[in-house]
Amino acid sequence: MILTEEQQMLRDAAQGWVSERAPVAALRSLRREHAALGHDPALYREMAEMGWTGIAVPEADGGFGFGLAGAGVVAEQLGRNLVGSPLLTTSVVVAGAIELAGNAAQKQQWLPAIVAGEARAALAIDEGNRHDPAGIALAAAAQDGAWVLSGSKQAVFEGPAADLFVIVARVAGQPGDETGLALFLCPADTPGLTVTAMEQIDSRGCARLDLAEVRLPADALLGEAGNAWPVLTEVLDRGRAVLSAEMLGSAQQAFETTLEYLRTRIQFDQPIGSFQALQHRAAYLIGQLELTRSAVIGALRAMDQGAADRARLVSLAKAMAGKTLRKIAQETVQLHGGIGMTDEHDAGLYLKRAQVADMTWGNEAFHRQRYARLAGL
Amino acid sequence: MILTEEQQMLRDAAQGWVSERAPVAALRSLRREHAALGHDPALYREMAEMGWTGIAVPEADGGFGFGLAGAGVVAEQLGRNLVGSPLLTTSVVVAGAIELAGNAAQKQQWLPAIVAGEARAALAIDEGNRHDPAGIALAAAAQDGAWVLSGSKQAVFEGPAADLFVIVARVAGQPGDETGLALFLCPADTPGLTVTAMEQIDSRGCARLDLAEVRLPADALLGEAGNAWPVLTEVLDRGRAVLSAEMLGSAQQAFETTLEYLRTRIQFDQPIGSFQALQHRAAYLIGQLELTRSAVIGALRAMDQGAADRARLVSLAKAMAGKTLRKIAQETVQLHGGIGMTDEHDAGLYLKRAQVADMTWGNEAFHRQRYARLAGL
Amino acid sequence: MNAPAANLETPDAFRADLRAWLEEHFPASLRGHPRLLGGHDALHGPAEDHARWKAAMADAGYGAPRWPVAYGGAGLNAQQADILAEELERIGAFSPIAGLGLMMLGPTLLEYGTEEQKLRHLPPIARGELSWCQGFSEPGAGSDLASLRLRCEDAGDHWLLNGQKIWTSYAHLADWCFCLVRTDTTVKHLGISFLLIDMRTPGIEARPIKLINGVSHFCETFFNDVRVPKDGLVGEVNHGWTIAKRLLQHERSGLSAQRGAKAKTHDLVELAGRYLPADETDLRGRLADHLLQDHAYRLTLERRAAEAEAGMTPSTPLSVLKNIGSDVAQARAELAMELTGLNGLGWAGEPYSPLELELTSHWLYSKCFSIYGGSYEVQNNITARRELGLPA
Amino acid sequence: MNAPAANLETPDAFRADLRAWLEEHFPASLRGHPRLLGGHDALHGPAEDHARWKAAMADAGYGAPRWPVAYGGAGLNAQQADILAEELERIGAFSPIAGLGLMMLGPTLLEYGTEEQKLRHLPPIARGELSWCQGFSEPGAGSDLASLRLRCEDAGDHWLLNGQKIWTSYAHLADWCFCLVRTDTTVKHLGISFLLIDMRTPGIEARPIKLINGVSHFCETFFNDVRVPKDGLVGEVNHGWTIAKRLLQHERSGLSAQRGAKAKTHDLVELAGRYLPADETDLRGRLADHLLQDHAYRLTLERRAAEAEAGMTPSTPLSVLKNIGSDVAQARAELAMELTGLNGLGWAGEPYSPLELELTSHWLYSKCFSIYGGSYEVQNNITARRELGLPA
Repeated sequence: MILTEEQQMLRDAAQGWVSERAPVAALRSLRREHAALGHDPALYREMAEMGWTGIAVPEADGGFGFGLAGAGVVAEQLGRNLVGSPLLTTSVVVAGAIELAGNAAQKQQWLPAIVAGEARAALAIDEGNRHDPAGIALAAAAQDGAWVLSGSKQAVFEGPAADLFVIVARVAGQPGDETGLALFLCPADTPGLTVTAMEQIDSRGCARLDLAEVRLPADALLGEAGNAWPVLTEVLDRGRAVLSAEMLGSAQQAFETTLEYLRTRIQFDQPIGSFQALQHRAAYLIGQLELTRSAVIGALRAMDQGAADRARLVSLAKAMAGKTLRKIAQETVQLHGGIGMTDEHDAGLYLKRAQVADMTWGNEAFHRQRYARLAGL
Repeated sequence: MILTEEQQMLRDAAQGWVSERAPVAALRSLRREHAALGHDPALYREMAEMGWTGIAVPEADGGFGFGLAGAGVVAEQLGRNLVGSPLLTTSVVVAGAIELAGNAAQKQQWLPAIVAGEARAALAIDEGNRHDPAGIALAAAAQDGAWVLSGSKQAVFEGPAADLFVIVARVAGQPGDETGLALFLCPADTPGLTVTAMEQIDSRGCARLDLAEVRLPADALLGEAGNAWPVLTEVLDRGRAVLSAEMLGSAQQAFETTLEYLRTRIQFDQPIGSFQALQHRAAYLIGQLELTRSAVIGALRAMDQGAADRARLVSLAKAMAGKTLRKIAQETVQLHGGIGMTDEHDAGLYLKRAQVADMTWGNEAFHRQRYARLAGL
Repeated sequence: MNAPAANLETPDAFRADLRAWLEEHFPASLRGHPRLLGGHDALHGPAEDHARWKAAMADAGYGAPRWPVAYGGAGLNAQQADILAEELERIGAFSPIAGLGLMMLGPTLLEYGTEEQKLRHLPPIARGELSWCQGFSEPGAGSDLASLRLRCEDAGDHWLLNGQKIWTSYAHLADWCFCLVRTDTTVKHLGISFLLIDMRTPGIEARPIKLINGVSHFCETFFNDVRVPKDGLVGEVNHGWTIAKRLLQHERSGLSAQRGAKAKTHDLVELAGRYLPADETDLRGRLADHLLQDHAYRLTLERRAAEAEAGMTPSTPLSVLKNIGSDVAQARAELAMELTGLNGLGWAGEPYSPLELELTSHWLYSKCFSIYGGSYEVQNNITARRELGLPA
Repeated sequence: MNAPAANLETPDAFRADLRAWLEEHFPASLRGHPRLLGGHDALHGPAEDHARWKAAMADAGYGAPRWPVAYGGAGLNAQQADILAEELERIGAFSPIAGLGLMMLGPTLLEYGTEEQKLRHLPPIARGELSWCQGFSEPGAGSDLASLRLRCEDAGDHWLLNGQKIWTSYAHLADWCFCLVRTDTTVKHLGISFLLIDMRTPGIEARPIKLINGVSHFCETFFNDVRVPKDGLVGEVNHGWTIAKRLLQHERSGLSAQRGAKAKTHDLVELAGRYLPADETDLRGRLADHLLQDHAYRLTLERRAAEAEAGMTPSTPLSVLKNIGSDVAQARAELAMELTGLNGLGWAGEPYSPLELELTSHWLYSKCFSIYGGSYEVQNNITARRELGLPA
């Protein structure tokens, strides 16, 4: 439950880079300059140079084998300053899917490019207004030794910048069935695939995908057709665990910013942090923050160890992170008063990111219910 | 939404009587002297003399026709000092059932005795650990022009003192069906009926009923066999609405007691009520109290008017009253500190009563769900 | 026909005449139009019908029905004013005259203004001809309103103003401003004066502030050597704080009523039918909890109105009501966001629907409900100390 | 065989010897016995086995494994103490020696006591022979502990005590009391001394207080002209507050661990299976929310233990942990009450089951978790000011 020396070094490096190269101001310029992409490609190159693009990829596959714990350490620091990039979707989620389900050729084709920062990738899964991994309607049909995919995907995170998509499609059964799913590797320039950027409140990349009889070769199939559920679950849980770490970092930073404001803002001739009602609210928040940190560390560890209860721990972490980040972001606005409502202050950026991050791959309610199911309640 | 002059006079009279004749200390002596009954018969006689036993009984039936609004005004004052008695079960619930479903002979037999304070009565409904008006298993079978009842009832409020029970029985269908129910008038001394007092945390009367082939004459049937649901619902809602008013009174009193303690208790050389964190908690409580008052008044009015949405308003009132009373009772203990944990202080009495009152005829969760159903959610 | 006069003998006669008058003047095209909440609401329906309706109401004095006729009102008594409100509601009509001038400044001027000030400023307010903004908040002052610093010097034949206001609603569109200024820097509350300022005076600049939802009617308002005539002062110099406190009571009361009115704008039950799977239970349970709170809040507004009507002191303090109102409204906005889910994450454009974008923008905006008009924390302080009598 | 000594060369050798020793001494009849939380727990199983086990552990010094041998401990290092805890847990054993003397006074005496005091008081504590109670709280003092008034006068060859303590756990059963007394009435914190008192001294009377659940181990303790030998003073006169603060840290730490240990006593999932209809969703949703909070709390205890083991400053302050711990425990008790429903309303007797009565009694008792050991409010003040650096 504590950082190894290696992880501490990773954290210090990430902390330094984030505060120097990616302050929150970078997110503001992103809104102007890279709005369609949702991230700054120059920053992504620097991340790749530092090896973060291969951080969770096993050494056997050309990565650095730091595991999710390592990815979490970096994500937390990125979260502090709301740094947007396809790092998570590429190097944790899609790389994870290829590592778990890919054959040698698929690994060879994509993993080195991902680790090198040359290929950016995204997972195309949800189709409606709620995260619903089994609710897939997008159909894939085998035809003349190839696959033909038709349908559409909503809210594909980091979709606008992706060179490669992993598309969750249905080869059998009905939406809602956990069986009958398959994963496909689909380069962004595949004919018939239209990627439309969606303008999101947090200024991150998000896209809608329309697939009009997209033909993919047989070797685009990742793993076994119809049996993607276990891999999909594992990969989503990896993404959720690392995303929870990122959310923890955002919450931590918003809380510290607020604390600093409480210490310095004068009202009624005293620092507002001396008002006991605000002190007790701050005490409550630090408690939730500490609980969330424990849950996040527990989830990353369980995933890295392949623990039997890892899915439950991931749902714990994601639910706690969603609850805590949203609560802290709301208090950040409230405790800053009027200035916190303005676009020029950072408070609103955390509030918006909190909402998007919570909704990504299952919100608090989704994971609370999943946790309860897994706990036998 | 405001008291009429008549109701104000009723309130003032009740307030005076309660503070003079039934202080909280009376509840303590009840625990010693009338533990099995759950109330003090002498006090009940005084209530009858003041006409409260006939307060909600229509004038046509020999009562005073003040409606539930009038009963609520009295109940609120009784609630302030946690005055226990079978007033509610007798004069609102059972009298209501007889008024709504009884024939002339049944009314003549029971209503004058109830109004005179000579007959005390209770509703025997629940059989399991949760309020479940449709979940009746206790069976009534027609046999040789009579009815034979077998089964048992739990948590019959004010049961130990009752001269008369209204027993909800099943004549057809399965537990869970709203159809197939019937109400029976069953005197406490009917052969085959065993009434066992249950010792409850709030020291009120509560009993278990065991019916071993209890034979009741044909005219014991109240209303139509198999179609009791509408009457039962109406009568329960009357009881719930007036109970909510009683709970409002308890919450109000506990809150005022706590406020007074906050004003006078010195810690760290100042009254603890000067601590802002406690002030803000008090501000929250007064808000919930005001909302509850509006809900209670709304429910009583809707019932008296026979408004179409009355069931929804009653569930609103009962849920709000349960939530508010429990919260305030908890804060009463907490804000009194160690002394609030002792048996000799009143705080614990409110806490215990809060739990029982909440559970009576559906707790907060029961009524929240019923409200949602009725609101089309 | 003429509008029924205040001196009609019976309420029934008044109601009957009023119905006939409304029949004649209220344009059917505006039936069901949402009630106006301020002086700058978006209007639906034909512009000429709005103009006609406003002129008729203004001529009748019904914009400010209880104000004296001399000040542009109709001089109605409380019962007649209630009848007017009832009859407007009955036919789906609304008052076309609203805004801070009517809601806040008017009652204040009636109490504290000179006869000359009343005659000059009240009639244009009652007719809805001039709009007013409120110059109270300053950067750095926040909840501690009385720490304001906008400097007002006595320059002989005029006042000379220098400084800045913030959160001035619609300052960029307003004709006039009622403003708190500092006339004595050596004391706090007793160094504040209440001033009426023509917004076209040279040296005033109002810049809208962009809020977290991307838009705003709030402004930063700058005052550079602004010269205000001496007769702009309301009450005595250095005694503006008393007037301001009175005015803020009108504000809180107005805000609560607005929050109540807005309660119906987004029906969560309807949204749940559209956005939530039938078998979802977690969010549904929390929706139910909110519905209870919301319903009890609306009953409390109703109870308060009944008490006011009966001439009783309202039992629910305004400071309590304001916080419950913003709680309920913010919870509603949060729940709507959770209902729309991934569809609620949009800032602009396709594939988000106009309703989804509006809900999201409203969610962001709703965060200010517990900040403006006296923050959540300040209201709680008022409740605890003034209403519950807890020691300071 | 003898218990393995602290000077064994390798951890593995220590563990091997320890296993053999435990094999020989731990009575199989006590396997799975709940861990003792204080010095007055109810014991299950044969009394003679308990006595045998306690004697063996006391002889080995394992009651206080890290204390020096001279004071009745085993002189183990941290690693060896961990091994002892692990091996006890592995075979379902427990330490038979517990209580406030061991948890709170011992560490404090090791730090502040004279050599004579250590030699006299520590060995009986380490052997579990004498039980101690804590005389800190007073009526009227509550959270403001330092306002205590129990008068302690210097009467030449002894101290003379007059006054009252309250909330003295097990005072009616305790052999000794560590007590805060007032030796200077002219100052607050600097007029307090720390005294060790034999509870059999004439003039002391302890009366159990009946709590809202009908029972209690808390006492009111009266002191009437009680004469305490001069050597009962720990540290310097008037400097007891510093010692008390240090001791309270041991208390908070102990309380959190206990709360964690108790977390398993009532399994809500199991209760839900027994008491809640399968189709109920409202309570189930709130149960789920609690399970998350509870799980995260237990992970936080685990993280804190790992940090302590690594010699790091714990990242979660004790004041934060204590409040979360009592929140979680109280929420669990409330939810259990809602699960049992009408069956949870019993005070005594049929038809309530022993489990139901125990849950109800525990629910009432649980309300004190946020009051004793430093109230919820005091912990929040500490968190805000000491841990978060917010201004006073």
